[in-house]
Amino acid sequence: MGEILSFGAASGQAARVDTVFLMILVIGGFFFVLTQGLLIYFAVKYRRRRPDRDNETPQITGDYLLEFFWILIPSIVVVAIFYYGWLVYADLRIPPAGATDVYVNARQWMYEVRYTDGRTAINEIHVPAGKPVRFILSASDVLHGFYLPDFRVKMDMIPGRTTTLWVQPDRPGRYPIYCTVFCGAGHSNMTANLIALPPAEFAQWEAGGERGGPEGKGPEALAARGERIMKSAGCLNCHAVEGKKIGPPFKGLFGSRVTLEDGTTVAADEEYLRESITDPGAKIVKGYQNMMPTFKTTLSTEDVNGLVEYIKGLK
Amino acid sequence: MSSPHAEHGDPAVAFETAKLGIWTFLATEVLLFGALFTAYAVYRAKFPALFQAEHLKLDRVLGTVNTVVLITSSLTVVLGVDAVRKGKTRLLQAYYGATVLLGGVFLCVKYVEWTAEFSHGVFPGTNIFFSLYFVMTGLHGLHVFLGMCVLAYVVLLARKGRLSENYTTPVEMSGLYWHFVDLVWIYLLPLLYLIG
Amino acid sequence: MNHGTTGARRTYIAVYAALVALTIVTVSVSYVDLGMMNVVVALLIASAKASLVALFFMHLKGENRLVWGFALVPILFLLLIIFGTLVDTQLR
Amino acid sequence: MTGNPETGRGYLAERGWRSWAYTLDHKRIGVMYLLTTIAFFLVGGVFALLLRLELLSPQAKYFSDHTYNVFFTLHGAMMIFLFIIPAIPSGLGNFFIPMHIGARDVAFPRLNLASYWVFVAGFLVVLASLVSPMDTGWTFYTPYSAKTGAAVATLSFGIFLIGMSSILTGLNFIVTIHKLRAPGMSWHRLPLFIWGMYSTSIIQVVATPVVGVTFLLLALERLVGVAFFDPAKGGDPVLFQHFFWFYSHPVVYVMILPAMGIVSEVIPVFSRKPIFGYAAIAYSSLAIAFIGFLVWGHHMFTSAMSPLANAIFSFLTFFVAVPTAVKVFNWIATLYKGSITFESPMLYALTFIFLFIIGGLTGPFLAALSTNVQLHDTYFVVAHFHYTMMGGTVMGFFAGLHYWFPKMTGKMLNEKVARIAWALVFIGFNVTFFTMFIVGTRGMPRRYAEYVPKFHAENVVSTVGSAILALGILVMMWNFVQGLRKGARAPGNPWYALSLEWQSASPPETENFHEVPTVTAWPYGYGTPKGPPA
Repeated sequence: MGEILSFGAASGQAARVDTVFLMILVIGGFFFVLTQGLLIYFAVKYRRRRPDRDNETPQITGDYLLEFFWILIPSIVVVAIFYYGWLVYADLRIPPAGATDVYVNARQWMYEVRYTDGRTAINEIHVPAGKPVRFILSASDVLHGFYLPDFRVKMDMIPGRTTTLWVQPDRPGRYPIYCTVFCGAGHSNMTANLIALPPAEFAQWEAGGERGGPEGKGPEALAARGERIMKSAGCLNCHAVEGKKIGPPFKGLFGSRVTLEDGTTVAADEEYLRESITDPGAKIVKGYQNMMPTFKTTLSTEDVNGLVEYIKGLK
Repeated sequence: MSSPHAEHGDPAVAFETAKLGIWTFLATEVLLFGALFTAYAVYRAKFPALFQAEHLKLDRVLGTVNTVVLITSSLTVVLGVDAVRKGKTRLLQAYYGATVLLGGVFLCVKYVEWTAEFSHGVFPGTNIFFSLYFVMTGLHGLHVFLGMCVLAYVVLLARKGRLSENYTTPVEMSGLYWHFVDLVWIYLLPLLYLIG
Repeated sequence: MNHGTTGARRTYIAVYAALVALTIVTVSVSYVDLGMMNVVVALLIASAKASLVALFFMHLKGENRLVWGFALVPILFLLLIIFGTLVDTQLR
Repeated sequence: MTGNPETGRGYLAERGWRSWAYTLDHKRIGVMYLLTTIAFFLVGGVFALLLRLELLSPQAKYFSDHTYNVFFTLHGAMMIFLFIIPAIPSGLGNFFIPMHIGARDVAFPRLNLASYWVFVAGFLVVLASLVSPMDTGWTFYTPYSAKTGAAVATLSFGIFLIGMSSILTGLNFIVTIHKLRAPGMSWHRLPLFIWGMYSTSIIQVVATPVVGVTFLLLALERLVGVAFFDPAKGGDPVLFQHFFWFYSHPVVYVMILPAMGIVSEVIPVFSRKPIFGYAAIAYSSLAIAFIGFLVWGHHMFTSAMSPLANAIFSFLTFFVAVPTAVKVFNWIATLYKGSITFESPMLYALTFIFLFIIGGLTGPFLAALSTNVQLHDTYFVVAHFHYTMMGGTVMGFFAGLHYWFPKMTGKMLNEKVARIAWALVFIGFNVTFFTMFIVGTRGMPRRYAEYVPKFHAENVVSTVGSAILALGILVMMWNFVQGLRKGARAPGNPWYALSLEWQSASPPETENFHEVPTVTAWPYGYGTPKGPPA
């Protein structure tokens, strides 16, 4: 039974989703037995036994008290289900502090993985078990999905936007990732694996040579790439790391709340940083002019991710 | 082609039925344009600067002229309805004929605007603002064109002597449609030309 | 009858004059920078014009409740789609 | 009470294709709709069987992945746009709305005929799109639908036309129900089928234009590159989903409400009891139609909507459950102390309730945010959808077909064959779709041509079920054909029902009634106040 209901959650969060599932299953089961039981019981009990006698039924046309209660009780039940469903969901959306960030970009039909130290991989994500990991999701061509059934979570990957999702694998293991938004001929083969390693093995893998070390000819760390792009793309002509220039400063920006010109505030997360680079006019910070050009076509997704990662480091 | 049930016994009931029909139809039209107004609201909130910059490329004077043209056409329509209610079908033909002409003027002005925009290298795919502009005014223009056809048909009916103070249904129904088209433009003018 | 319709004609022409006047006002206001108020003013004027057209030209003023219902219900759904969508796009 | 003894050919008397193609008779238009939509039901069913065939093995075996994708797109698009949306409203609704309210025809007969031919034009355009068949799923999500090589613009235009036909039909029905009721037919004497159809028509009129514009914009994006949904130009692909679901969520109520109406007609007739809680059933139809407009966002919980939007849409979604539950309780209460017989219409009506309860009770899993995130886009959704739409709407449609077959054709069906077909459909349906709940909970995503071997067993069971289901439907169709050819003459009122359509001949005359009836009571006056009559 456990296997059938896919219990064996891979994280504490998944187990909490399962409790919501179970709660709805029990409530649903109760109403199932009640309604189907009465349906079948009435159908059998009140079947016509004497074909010749026709109109022998009482003229019951309603009962206001009964109807009032069967409007009231479902209303209360559904509000309760909503509340628990929402509570668990709301908790699940907030990642714990200290999560490892992994950038995942989807294209037809693969997942391109980039770690913050610059290493890349296709369709395989190595993470340490027992620690939270946060995926920063983007897509190059069409909508894709990022579904981890063992963790009971999924998130769409949307071109032109950045979405996030986090999990914390309790145990080492190999967990499948499926694409859930139809994306063309290769949709059903667009799968990947989340490989959670025991901390020691993970350290070994991280240091291991098969993917090239962080120095030398190996790939550049994302933040380093961002620092390079920041100089070469001319960001620092108008922005300073610290202190107001033509544009707002970067230090301490990530994770803060930014006040916009119309008085509203937004959280400076990955999506905000990405949008401010590719579509600078969308959110104007209070006290600044809308004059930055878009870097949508000049910078690649990698470059933008690098900048985001670099700015995140400027605490 | 006989229609055994097409006519309702009581002309007053038939008129009320037709009126309810046309109002229901207008309800669908509200939502047809409604989707575009929603897109407008979403993108204007998202790209205020773009809308501010791009709407200045439109010709505010021509937009205003067209508004007056369309309002005038609404007046001629309502005077036409008034005429047929009094049984003055010749007057109705004059008023509805004038409306068709005004509709034509509206479309000509629209044509001038679009040509100018195309020649400035502005196309429906240029950016969100112009996508909205061309689709909204295009769909509205299509409605104006269809309205002109319907009104011309009503003039034809009047010429054939089919209309009288006892049978005004086609006149009133087409009139309601025309006013609705005018009503949509009343919102398009400020949204596209004035506040962008 | 005759008197009534002459009165009606007079009303139509008055409404027409009001519509043209409001058009002139809204276009003139658009040259003045009022910040966010430009949108509000423009939409208020447009709604005033639309109400005039609906009430007098479309004769909604003299209609029964049923027709009023048919005229107002779609507006409810229009507001629904606009605000339902904005709740997402504005608060992402 | 026992109906008109006449046994002529009624409205079917005139022969020749012109008598059909140019007809303004709502009954003939209804019959044309029924035949057309049933044909599409069968074609869509064949696609479903091909899908199940391919899923017998985890790896692609019979078709390429692309072909599979085309099949599920065509299955979805045909079943939704060409069968289930028009079948009950335009088919049975056209035939029975005027008869139920004691009218001679709908308010605008010419518009009615036009709407049928617009529908035909629509499906011809849809057929034309098969030169480069669609592979996007019936949801047409951008940007994939804007990029794929398939004939998206053509199909969009076809569906635009079908939507137009749907709007015209809805408009016609709203005005008909308002203006053409027989003398004495007050709102609270309307049959509940009419309440369902009225609510459905409102949705058709208000929601369909939105999807019409959406498809227009999609076609324009492909043709002239407008930027509405194109992320490269600042457009928002999620806005497409908002527009699409603003229509496509309420439209499931376009499908289910008339079916609920049919069930509300059939249950009292075969229980010989007045419907329990008439007003609650009638107004819950309107409530479902209205609340249905407030919940479209629940299709987008994983589309990165704002947290507030997620919470609001989740909260409101749960309130669809209340009026739906009220209906189910009322139907069950109607059975209480009845005198129930189990002819095929009743069997399908009870099956509707049985399956719809399962469909309904699996709804909260998808309405609650945390479980939705888990189950979204898995086979759980496929199962839930088919339990409500096939187990609900289609069973209601079958109930209606069996119930009104004698009235429409003047022939009786073979009851024994009908019951065999019913048993096969019931078993096949549950075997096919209940397994999908399990495989979905275990994490199998939908729209997968190939899948990992751990889902193999469920898929085999499901395919076996689909074969049984298909066999049941074949037997049913055969029974219809046999009934038409050799069925016994139907009396005017074989089920001893009280609603107005049964007070005409079978099949009805072109004019429906010799005299427009004057209504003095509601149509559910079964039973006696004090128990058995003397």
